[in-house]
Amino acid sequence: MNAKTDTSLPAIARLLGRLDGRMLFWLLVLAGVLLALSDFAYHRHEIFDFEAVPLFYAGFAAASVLVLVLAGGIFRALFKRGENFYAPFSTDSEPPLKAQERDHA
Amino acid sequence: MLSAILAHAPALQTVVPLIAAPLCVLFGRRHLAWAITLAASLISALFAAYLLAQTLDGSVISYELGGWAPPLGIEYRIDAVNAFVLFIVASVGALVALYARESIEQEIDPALHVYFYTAFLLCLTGLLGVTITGDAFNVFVFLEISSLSTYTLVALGAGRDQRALTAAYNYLIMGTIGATFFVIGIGFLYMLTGTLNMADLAERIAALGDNRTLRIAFVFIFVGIGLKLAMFPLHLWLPNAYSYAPSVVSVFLAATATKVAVYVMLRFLFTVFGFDYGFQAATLQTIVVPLAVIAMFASSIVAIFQSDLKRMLAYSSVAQIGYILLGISLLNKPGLTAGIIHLFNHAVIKGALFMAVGAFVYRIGSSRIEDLRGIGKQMPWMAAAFVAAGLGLIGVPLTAGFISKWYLIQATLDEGAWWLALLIVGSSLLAVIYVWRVVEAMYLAAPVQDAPVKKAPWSMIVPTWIMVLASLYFGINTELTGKAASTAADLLIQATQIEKAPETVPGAPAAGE
Amino acid sequence: MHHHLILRVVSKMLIPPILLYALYVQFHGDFGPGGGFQAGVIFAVAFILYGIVFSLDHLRRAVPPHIVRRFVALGLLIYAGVGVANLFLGGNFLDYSTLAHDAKHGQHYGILLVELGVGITVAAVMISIFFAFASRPPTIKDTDW
Amino acid sequence: MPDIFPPALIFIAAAIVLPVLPKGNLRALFLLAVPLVAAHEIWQLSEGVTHTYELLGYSLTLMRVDQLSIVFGLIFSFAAFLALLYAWHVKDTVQQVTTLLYAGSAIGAVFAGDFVTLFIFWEGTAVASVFLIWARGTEGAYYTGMRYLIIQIASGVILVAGMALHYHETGSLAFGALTLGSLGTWAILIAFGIKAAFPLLHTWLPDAYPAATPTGTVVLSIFTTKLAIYSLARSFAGTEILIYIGTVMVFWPLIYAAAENDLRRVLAYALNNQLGFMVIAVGIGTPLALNGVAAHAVAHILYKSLLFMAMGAVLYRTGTAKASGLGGLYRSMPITALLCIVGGLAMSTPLFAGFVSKSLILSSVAKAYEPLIWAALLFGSAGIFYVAGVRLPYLAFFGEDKFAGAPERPKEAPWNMLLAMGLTAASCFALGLMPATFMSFLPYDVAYDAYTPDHILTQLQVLSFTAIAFFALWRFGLIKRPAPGILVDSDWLNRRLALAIVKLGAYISRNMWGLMSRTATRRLDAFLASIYRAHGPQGPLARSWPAGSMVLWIAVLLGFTLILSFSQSL
Repeated sequence: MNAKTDTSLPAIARLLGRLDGRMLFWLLVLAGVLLALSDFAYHRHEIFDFEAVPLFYAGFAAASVLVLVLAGGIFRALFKRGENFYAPFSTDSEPPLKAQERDHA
Repeated sequence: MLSAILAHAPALQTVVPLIAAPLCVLFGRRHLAWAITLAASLISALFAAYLLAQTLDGSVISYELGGWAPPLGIEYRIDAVNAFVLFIVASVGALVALYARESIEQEIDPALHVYFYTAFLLCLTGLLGVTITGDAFNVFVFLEISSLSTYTLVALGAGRDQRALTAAYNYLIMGTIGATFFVIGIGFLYMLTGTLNMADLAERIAALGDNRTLRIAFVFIFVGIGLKLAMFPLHLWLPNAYSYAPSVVSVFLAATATKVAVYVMLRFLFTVFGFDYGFQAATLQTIVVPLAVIAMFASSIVAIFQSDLKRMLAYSSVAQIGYILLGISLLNKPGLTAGIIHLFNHAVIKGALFMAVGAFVYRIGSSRIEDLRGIGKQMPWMAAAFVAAGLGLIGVPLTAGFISKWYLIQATLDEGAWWLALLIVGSSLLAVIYVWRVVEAMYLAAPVQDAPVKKAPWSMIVPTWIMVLASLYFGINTELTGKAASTAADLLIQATQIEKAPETVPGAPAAGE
Repeated sequence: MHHHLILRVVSKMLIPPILLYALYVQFHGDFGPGGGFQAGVIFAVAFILYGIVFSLDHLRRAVPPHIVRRFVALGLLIYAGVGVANLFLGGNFLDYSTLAHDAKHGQHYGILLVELGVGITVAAVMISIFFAFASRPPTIKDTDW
Repeated sequence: MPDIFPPALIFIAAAIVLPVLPKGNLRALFLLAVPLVAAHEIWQLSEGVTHTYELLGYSLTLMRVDQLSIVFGLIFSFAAFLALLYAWHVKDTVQQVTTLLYAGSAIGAVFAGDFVTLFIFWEGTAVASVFLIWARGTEGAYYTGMRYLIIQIASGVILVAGMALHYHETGSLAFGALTLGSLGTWAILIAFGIKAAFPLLHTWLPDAYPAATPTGTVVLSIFTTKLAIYSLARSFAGTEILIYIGTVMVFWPLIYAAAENDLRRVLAYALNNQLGFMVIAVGIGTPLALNGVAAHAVAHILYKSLLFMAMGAVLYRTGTAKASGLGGLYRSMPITALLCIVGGLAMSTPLFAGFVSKSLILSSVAKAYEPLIWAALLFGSAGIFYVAGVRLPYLAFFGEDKFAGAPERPKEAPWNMLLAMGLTAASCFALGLMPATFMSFLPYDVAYDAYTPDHILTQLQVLSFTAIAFFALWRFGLIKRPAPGILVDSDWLNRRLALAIVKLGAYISRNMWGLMSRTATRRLDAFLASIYRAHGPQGPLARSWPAGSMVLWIAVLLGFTLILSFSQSL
C-alpha cells in the first residue's frame, strides 16, 4: 500500500512517505545544482589554493561518500563475521529484547 | 557542674562502666541491663572523645587516684597516644553495646544476658583502664580484669557451639601465661628501680644504665604482651576465641583487645624502656620484622583456605597485626604513624566486618561461607557493608585501609626497604583473594536455601553502617586519624632518643608547589 | 554426709567462730594483717563447710545463689561507690580524705568501707564458685570410682 | 563563593536520597530536578578556586572554576536532564542511582583542580556507568560490561601511575597544562586516550555502547568521552601528536560506521569520529581551536544524544536496532523519524549548533594552515553526514516496510522520549540560531562568525552532494541494506588472537616440550600442594587447638629473644 495516501497513518507519516519516493531525490538534485552553480556566481575567500577549484566542495563530498562506501564494502568483505562470532560474550547474537525486558530496562 | 565533672574525666572514664557492671547484676533484668550498658558505654565514649580533644595538641593530662601523688600513688596519665586508643575502645564499645541487644538474642541463653552485659562492661573497664593508667602494675591489674571477663564472654558462645568452652579454656591458659610473663617483667623492673610509675620508671632506667636484669625484664614483658596482641606465632589462641565467641564478642575483641595490647607494647617499648641501649631495637628488627612479615603471608594464606567466615577474619586479624607491628618496628616516624593509624583503621574495618558476619549468623545461624551463598540478594545491607569493609581490608584507595598501607609503604621506602614495600603490596593481594571468595559466594552463587531470609534488624544495620561509613570517611578525611597518630608518634619518639627519627612527614608538600 | 555425726557436730561448733574470725580479720585489717580479701575467703569458708557437710540444698536455703550473685555486685558497688562519693565531696576518685572532717579520719573510714566492699565480693565469689562446682552433676558417679 | 555547594556533590547526595523515595512520578520529578539544580549552581559560579581539602597531607582542590569547566559542567548537567527525561518511564532504581552518580562524577571531574580529585571522579564514572550496561540483564551484557569496566578501571590505574610519576618528578599534582616528555605525562595521555577512544584504545566504545539499555546508551554517550576531551584540552592543548591521532580517529571509525549493521554501533563509531575532530582541535591548541573543542563538545553531546535517543526509541519499540531488521518504520514512528532526521541535520546544517562548532574547528585548522588535516576534516564532515545523517535514518525509517506483515505494528515512542528528543532538537536549533550567545560561553574571547556566505554555501554543497551521492549509489545498488553480521575491529587482537596465541603456546608446550612442561606443572602442583598442606584447614599453620604447642612457641620465642638480648654487648 502506498504510504502517501494511506489515511490510517498520521499526517506526519504521510508527509515522510512523500520523502520516501523519487521526489526527494530530484529536489535534492535541484538544490545541488543551484548550489553548485553559485560557485560560478560568487567568489569565495579561500585559504587553500585548491578550494578555488570550481565545484571543489561538491565533488569532494561526493567523492568522499564514494570512497567511504567502497572502503566500507571492502571492510565488510574482509572483516564481516557471523553474529555468533563472539558469543556468548557479546550481545550481538542475543535475540531481540522482549517487551517486558524493554520496560524493565 | 560540667567543668567539675570533666575535671574528673580520666577517673570517670573507667569508673562509669565499672559501676554500671554491678548495677546490671543487682537489677537482674536483661532489658534494663542493656539500657545501663548502652548508657555507660556512651558516656565513656563521650569522655574518651573529650580526652582526645584535650590531648590532640600534644599536651598531657595527669590524674592522681586517691589524691596520692605519683610516683607513690597511682596516676592516670593521658597523652595523644592513649587518648587515641581510649577513643577507639570506647567508641567501638558504644557501637557494640547498641549492636549487642539483638545479636545475643539468638546466640546466648536469655537467662545469661545479664551476665553477658556485666562481663562486657567489665571488659570495657579493663581495656580502658589498661590504656589510661600510668602505673605499670595497674596495667597488669586492668589487663587481668579485661582478660578474665573476655574468657567469660568467649565461653558464652557455648550456646551456639560447645567448642566455645574449650576455646575459652585454651585462651585462659595462654592468656594467663602471657599475663604472668608480663608481671614477671614488671617484677624485675620493680626490683631494679623500686618504682612502678611508668614515667618514673623511664627516668630511673635512664639513670641506671644498661644491665642484664633490665634486659630480662624487657624480654618477659615483650613476650607476655606479644602473646596478648597475638603476635605470630603466639596467635594460636585468637582464631578459636574469635570464631567460637558470640558474634558481638568477636566484634568487640577484634576491634579493641589486640589494639590495647599493641598500645601497651608501644608504651613499654618507647616510654618506659626507650631506645638508649639498642637491645630493643635489635629485638624489633631481628625478631619482630620477620615475624610480622611471616604473619602477613602465612595468616593470609591460612585465611584463604578457611571455610568459616569468622575464622577467616580471625586469621586476617593476625595478618593485620603483622602490618601494625611492622610499622612500629621500622622505628621511624612514618612507620609509627602507620602503625597507630592502622590500629584505628583496622579496628573500624574489622569491627564492621565482624558486625556484618554477626548479622548473617543472626539470620541464618551459620557463618560458613558455603551457607552464605546468595546472601547478597537476601540481606543487601549487610552484604554491601561486608563488601565495603572488605575493600578497606584490602586497602583499596578511598578506604581507611588504603591510608594505613600508604603510610606503611612510605615508611618502608624511607628506610630504603623497598622489598618490604613489595611484600606489603603482595600480601594485600592475598587479602583480595579471601575477600573475593566471600563476595563470590554472596553475590555470584545461587542461593543455598529457598526460604526467604529477612533483612537484619535495624539495631544491627545502624552500628554496622556507622562503622562502614567511618571506614570510608577516614579513608577520605585523614585529619583526625592522621593528626592523632602523628602527634602520638611524635610523643613516643620524643620519649626516646631515636637518632634517626626523620622529619619526613609523608605527603607534606602541598599540591601545586 | 548424713551419717558422719562427728563431722556434723564439729562443723556446727566451728562455723560461728569462723564467721567471727572473718569479721575480726575484716575489721582489724587496717591495724594488723588482714583485710577484705582474707576475710572474704574465711567468711566464705564457713558457708562452704556448711554446704559440704550438710548438703548443697541446705546451703541453698541458707544463702540462695541469686542473692549471692547480687552480693558479688554489691561489694564492687560499695568499693566504686566510695570512690564516686569522694568525687562528690570534692576530692579525686578514691580520695578518702574527704570522707570526714579531717584527712586522718577520712582515710580510716574510707579504707574500712572499701575493704568491706572487697570482703563482701570475695566472700560472695567464693560461695558462687563453690555453687558452680558443686551443682555440676558429676560425669562419673561416685559409685563408679 | 564557598557557600556554593559543589555541583558534583548535589548529584551524589541525590543518589543517596533517591532509593528512599517511593517509585513513581515523585521520584521521576526529583530525578529531573537534580540536574537543573546543579545547572543553576554552575550558572552562578564565578571563576576561582574553592573547596580545597586535605587528603593524606596533600592539599587538593575540589572546585577549580573557569570558563572551560563551566561550559562542560553546564552541558553535562543539561544533557543529564534530557537523558533523565528520556528515561522517565524507567523504574529501575539501580539505573537511576547510577545515572546520578555517573553524571555527578563526570561533573566532579570537570571541576577537579588536581589529579587526585580527578582520579577519584575518573574511577567514579567508570564504576557508575557499567551498571547501565549490566542493567540490560543478559549474559552478553554482563561480559561486555566486564570488558568495559576492566578497560575503564585500567585507564584509572594508568592515570594514577602517571600522576605518581609526574608528582615524583615535578612535585606538583595540579591538573593543568602538561608537556609530553616524561613517562608520567605519557601515562596520563594514555589514560586520557583510553577514555577518549584513541585508535586501538577505542574498541570498548563500539563494544559497550550498543550493549546498554535503550536509555542507558544515551547516558553513556554523554559523559565519558567528553570528559576525556575536556581533560585533553586542559592538559595537552597544543600537543602536536594529537593532531595525527585525531586524524586517524576521523578515518578509521568512519569506515566501520559506513559498514556496520547495528545502528547503535554505527552511532558509536560516528561518535568516535567526532571525537577525532575534537582531538585534532586540541592538538592545534590555539584559542580559536579550543573554543571549537568546547563548542563542538556541547553541540556533539546534544545531536549525538538526539540520535541515540531516536535509535533507543526504535530499540524500545521494536526490540532491535539492527538495520537488517528495520525499515519503513516511519509509518509507525513518524515523529521519531522526523526527530532523527533533525538530529542528522543538526550535525552540520546551518541554523543548528553543529554547523557553528564544526565551522569553528575547520576554520581553526585552516588558520593553522594544515591543508591535509583540513581535507581530512572535510572528508570527516561529509562522511559523518553520510553515515549518521543520511544512511542511518534511511535504514531505520525508510525503504522496505519490514513490519508490514507483523501481527502488531510497533507504536510511536512514549511521550517522554518524544519530549526529550524534541527538547534536544530545540536546543540544537536554539544554539545554532544564537551563535553570539553560544560564543559568549566559550573559554576564550575570540571573535568568530560562522554565518558567512562562504561557510553556508560550501557547507550546503557538501551536505547536498553527500545526500545526492547516497541516493544515487542506493539506486545503483552500491549501497545496500546490510545483512546480519558483525565487523571485527582491532579488539579481535585481544579477544581472539591473544587467546589463540595462548592456545598455540599451550599446544606447543604440550607437544614439543611436553616433558619439560609436565615437570614444571608437577613442580607447581607440588608447590601449591605444599602451601595447602601448611596453610590449609588441616595444616600446621591453621592448627589452633593444642595449648601445648603455644606454650612451646612461647618458650622458643622467650629463649630466642633472651639470647639475642644477651648477645648484645652491655
